[in-house]
Amino acid sequence: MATLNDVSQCVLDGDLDGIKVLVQALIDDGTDPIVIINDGLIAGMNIVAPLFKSGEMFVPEVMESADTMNEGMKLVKPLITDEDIPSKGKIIIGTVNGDLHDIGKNLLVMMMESRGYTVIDLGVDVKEEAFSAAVKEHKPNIVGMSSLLTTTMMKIESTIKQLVADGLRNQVKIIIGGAPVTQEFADDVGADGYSDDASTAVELCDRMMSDQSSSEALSA
Amino acid sequence: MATLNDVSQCVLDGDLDGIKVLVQALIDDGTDPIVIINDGLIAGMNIVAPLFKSGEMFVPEVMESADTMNEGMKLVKPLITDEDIPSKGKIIIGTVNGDLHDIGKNLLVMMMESRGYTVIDLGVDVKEEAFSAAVKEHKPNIVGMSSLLTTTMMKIESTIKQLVADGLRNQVKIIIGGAPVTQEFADDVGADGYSDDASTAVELCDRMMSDQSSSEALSA
Amino acid sequence: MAKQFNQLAYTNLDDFVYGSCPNPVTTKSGMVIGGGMVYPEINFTLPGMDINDVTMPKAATIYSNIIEGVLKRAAELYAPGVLIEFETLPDFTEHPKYGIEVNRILLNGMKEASEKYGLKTAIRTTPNDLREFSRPPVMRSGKYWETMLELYEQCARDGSDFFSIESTGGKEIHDSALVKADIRLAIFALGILGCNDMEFLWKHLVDLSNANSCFAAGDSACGFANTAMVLAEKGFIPHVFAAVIRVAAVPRALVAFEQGAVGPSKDCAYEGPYLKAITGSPISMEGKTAAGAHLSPIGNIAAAVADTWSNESIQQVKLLSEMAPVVAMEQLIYDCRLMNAATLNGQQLMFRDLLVQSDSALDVQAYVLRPDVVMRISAELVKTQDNFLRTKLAAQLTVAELKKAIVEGKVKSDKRDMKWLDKMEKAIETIPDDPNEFYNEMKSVLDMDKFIPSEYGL
Amino acid sequence: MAKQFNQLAYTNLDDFVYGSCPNPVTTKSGMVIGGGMVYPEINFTLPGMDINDVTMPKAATIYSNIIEGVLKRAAELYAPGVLIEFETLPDFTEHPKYGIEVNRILLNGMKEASEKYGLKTAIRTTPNDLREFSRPPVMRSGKYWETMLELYEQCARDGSDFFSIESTGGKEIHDSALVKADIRLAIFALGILGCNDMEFLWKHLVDLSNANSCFAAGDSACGFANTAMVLAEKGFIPHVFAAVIRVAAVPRALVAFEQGAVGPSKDCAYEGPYLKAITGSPISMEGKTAAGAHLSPIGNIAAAVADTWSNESIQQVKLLSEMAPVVAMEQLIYDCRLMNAATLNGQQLMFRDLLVQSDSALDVQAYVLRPDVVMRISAELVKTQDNFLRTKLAAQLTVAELKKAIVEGKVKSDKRDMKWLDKMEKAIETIPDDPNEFYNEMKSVLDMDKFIPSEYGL
Ligand SMILES: [Zn+2]
Ligand SMILES: [Zn+2]
Ligand SMILES: [Zn+2]
Repeated sequence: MATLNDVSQCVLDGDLDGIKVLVQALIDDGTDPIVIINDGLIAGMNIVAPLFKSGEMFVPEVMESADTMNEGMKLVKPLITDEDIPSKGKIIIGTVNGDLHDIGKNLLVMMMESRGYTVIDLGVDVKEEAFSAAVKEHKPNIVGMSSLLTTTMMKIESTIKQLVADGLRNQVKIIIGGAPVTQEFADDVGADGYSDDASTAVELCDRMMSDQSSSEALSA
Repeated sequence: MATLNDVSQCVLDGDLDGIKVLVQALIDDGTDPIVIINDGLIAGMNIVAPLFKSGEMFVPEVMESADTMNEGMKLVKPLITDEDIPSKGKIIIGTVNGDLHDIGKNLLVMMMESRGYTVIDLGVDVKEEAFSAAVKEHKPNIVGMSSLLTTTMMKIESTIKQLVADGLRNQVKIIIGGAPVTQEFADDVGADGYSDDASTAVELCDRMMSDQSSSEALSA
Repeated sequence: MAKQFNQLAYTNLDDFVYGSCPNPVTTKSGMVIGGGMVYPEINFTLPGMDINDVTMPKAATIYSNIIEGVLKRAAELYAPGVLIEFETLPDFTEHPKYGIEVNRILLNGMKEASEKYGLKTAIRTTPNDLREFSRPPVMRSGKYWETMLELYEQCARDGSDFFSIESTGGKEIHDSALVKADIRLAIFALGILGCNDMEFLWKHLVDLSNANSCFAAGDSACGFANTAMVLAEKGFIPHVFAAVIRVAAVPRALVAFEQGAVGPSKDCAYEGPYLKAITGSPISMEGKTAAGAHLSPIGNIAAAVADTWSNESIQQVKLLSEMAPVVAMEQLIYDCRLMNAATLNGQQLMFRDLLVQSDSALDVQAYVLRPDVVMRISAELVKTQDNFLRTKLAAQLTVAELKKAIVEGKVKSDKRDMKWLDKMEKAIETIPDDPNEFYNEMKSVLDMDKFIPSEYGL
Repeated sequence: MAKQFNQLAYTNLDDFVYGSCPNPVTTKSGMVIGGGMVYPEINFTLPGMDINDVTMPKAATIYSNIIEGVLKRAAELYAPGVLIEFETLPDFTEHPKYGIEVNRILLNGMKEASEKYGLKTAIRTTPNDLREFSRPPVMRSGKYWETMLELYEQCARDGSDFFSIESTGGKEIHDSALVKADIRLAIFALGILGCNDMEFLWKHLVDLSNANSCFAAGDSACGFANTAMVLAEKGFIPHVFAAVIRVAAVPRALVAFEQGAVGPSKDCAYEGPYLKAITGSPISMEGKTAAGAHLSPIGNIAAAVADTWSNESIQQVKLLSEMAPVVAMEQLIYDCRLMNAATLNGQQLMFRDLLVQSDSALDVQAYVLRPDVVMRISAELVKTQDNFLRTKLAAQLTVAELKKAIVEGKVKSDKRDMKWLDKMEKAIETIPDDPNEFYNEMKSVLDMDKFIPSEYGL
């Protein structure tokens, strides 16, 4: 009989064909779809993340795992309502105004999604106003911005100023990244966090979300 | 007969013995002591400065010229009152709190004096309060601070803050220098000027003094 | 196609060394690049700042401080000559007046250094390829194309010696090929999209340079092969994948020379040794002394057949001694002194082999830059004149070289490397020899929102 | 005096090469310094910031980021071992708890790198000599002396491999000697004040290191000869004066070895080649790859007989690729790879001579580092055991070597150099051979407000 562990292993192996069979079997067995997601699919990705961080998995392998997870999700999603799909939080991600370098950004999108976050990818060359409008519309927990050039990194600052001007700054945590970005720069421009690669960015978001929920618990 | 040109040449040559004879001869001839200073001694140093800047004279040679000028001054000074001694302006110089590197600072002192400035040398490791007290006491036009270490450069900022706190900041121009100091740092901490070597520091002071006198002329 | 390369420029591996090449290029100031001596090539950029009308005076001051500082140091250290590279920031191509202004500042600094110190200099002007700023990229018309040509033309008129670019044709597809480590997609992006764009672009650049007494120098697969190298250094993709991409980028770079480029090729184009072997033109390379711009596993071997030696780029920030570009200038000059001292003694071949030996067994990306490997693969590449087939062949030959080297213990390898080489080998075998057939096959996996076929003549 | 050096450690100039020496030193981790291979030596410092109880956590984080970053890169590039130098900031010596904390952070980072990558490392702890913070300096007692010893002792207990220092005895007088280019005053400062202080200081440091299973490594005349070099690079004093000061600083540095230091000598001590020739101990050197800390005219030749190769220092600032210390680590490793590759082929002598040839004719300061010049002058220096006379002799011999070299066209010279050499020659001739007589002569020109004779045993 198919187990949740098999599902996780299948995600880890990036076995696109196998996952369909397994997930369908579990559904047919009457396993709770939410359990399949949490303890099977996302649990698999939770094994992947540290292996990637330690250098034992490459990005293409992580992507295959993510694709495999998504393939499994496709089968489960119709069985539950959108609200029931577990989300660790919502994040808006984009490269700033004038910056087209999206490899790092795309990695982060993939890794956040596989981690169970709801990700709204604004793409590249995102103007200050567009970030602001997206925050208004989607009410994310976190906004992630990246810049690969010394000339565009200043747009991180102007985007944060835009959020301040629009009264949205306090509703979100802001994380930033990209080659020229440092912790010092993050402090200077008033970002909440900085990360120099996709895996630590994910960990950073996890920490932010747990801080947020504990402070919510306190104020509740 | 000795001429003012001979005096200048003597300063340029660093001829300590010759200068005494020449200056005494001019005094005996009845040349105005102020003229001897301006058109002989300081005029000589005014030839030295560009030669140093272009690399044609070494510091030890400049020092000999300065010593020669001072030797001449010794003969002339008793003939005039202190107030008549021409001064291009008054400057207070020191290395900041915690910093002992004084070679550059000493060079600047020497070059400013030879240029006709009145220099008050506070020495090394000068605390914030000591700078402030000296400004109160001597009412200089310019305060010069230097720092050679990345850890002591922050003392430039705290010294400026001290001057602000004591209400003295607007009475002086502040110039800063030393290996880790940049124009950007000068802008950040609110200094009026930055220089990376003694000769350009002298030029900077000259510019500041002429700006100051033209603005004084305007407000007069 | 102006030129065909159907044989190697060298008959003897021992002649294939740094500092000299069969077809040297002489700059306006009389530096003979590839004429026996390795010259330093310095590049620099602004610290983090906005570029606009308000900040341009500040930017201009920074550039004039940089050029004054680096050339002063070059003169103090008796550099025999300096090649300056002005690689523009995006804003400088978007607003050519900015780029033109900075280029003039640099030309002026070069003139002053010549008068003051008698220092020989030359300048390579490298506009930023902004065509990818339209999404999907518009490669053959539009404002980015126009402003780029405007910038080139005026800079050439003002006195630039060389044109270069890191062109981006096909990058929109290649980026995904990299993160997926998908060699078929990469070959499509490099061998069809990249090569097609190079043909279009470099025809224009060669015409422009010929009309303005300037040299078309060469392109760089920076956004392709160097991105692969950086991803590999981060452990994101296998080193063997990056090594194969490096060589698969050679045919693309070669297109510029077919169109009439004469070198020195771009510093960050590690395709350089292959280009030199095939075209006999001088090349620019960068290695350990470019570590301020990117880390690499090829710090020494990159110099083995270099004709100019570059720092890639560095911001104007203060280090403990001096501004970083001055520091880079000093380091480049000492590296060049050492190489040129060996040449003076007739020991250049021995020194080349030391550079090679010190790196080549430690990383597959270094291994594919070995002069013997370069000559062996290049000798096969010149047998076909079809750019797509050359790209496929380059990948195939590199996989084979690496498998052999790993089996023979000639290069350090990760335990997963052989698996990836096998995977690539199989994938390449499935690629048909006819580019149209391949394109048709690829259509199903290509994200057609990302690129416009007609912009590549497809 | 524990040891006497009355003959050279080498009989054959050809054996005097980088990477090996007659008396290698083995670190706790098993690196054999001077045992055949040149190791990278990395040093780093904080960006501009205050140090106090509030900022120390930030400083600690920065140091732990640095050590993690540089050792990771060293492992990725397969460095055979890394020597770390922790050169303290003044605040770290003044408040030993800070220095001890940072030293522990580094030791911990080394331990982690050993576990994670199997990387061999060792650490040199170099407290800042604060004794000159009292004006006039108090050299043999007082809080600065006490806190310095406290820092050394605890760092040794915590596991440091090596003690070093850039001691400042006599600097208060030498500074004026430099700006006046006054060779008599310089010889007094180096040969009497400097040597006397070294004897006192290094006796203590050797005892301390012996008691804590740590090695006394060596001192640097940084505040003397490197200040001279920097002033000469700025055009403030003649290059020939700086060259003479360099060699005149050798007897001072030798005192540490007489007292029991075993090397590797300090990176910025360009007295190193002389120390190696005389003592046979390994030396640390720095050149082009230390350009971020200071520019120099000896970028390559400095490596000719080096046993560790250092970057001197670099702040933790971001360059385009990575933090500057990581960049420095990479560059050092590639330099070392190249030197070690030559050694592997038995070509170390040939490579040494290339390093020498590339610089030695271009600046008098490089010329005095030529192995043959070093051996010639050292052979004379070992004939006397009197430190003062050795200092006078060192200056005299250097003047003579340089005059000969300039006359024979072996080194580039400024038109004013010969005049300055003549001037120095005459001035040195007037120095009596008896140090007491000399001291009495000097009293009239010494600024007695600036130094306390009894602090130098006078
Ligand atoms: Zn590039
Ligand atoms: Zn030092
Ligand atoms: Zn050091």
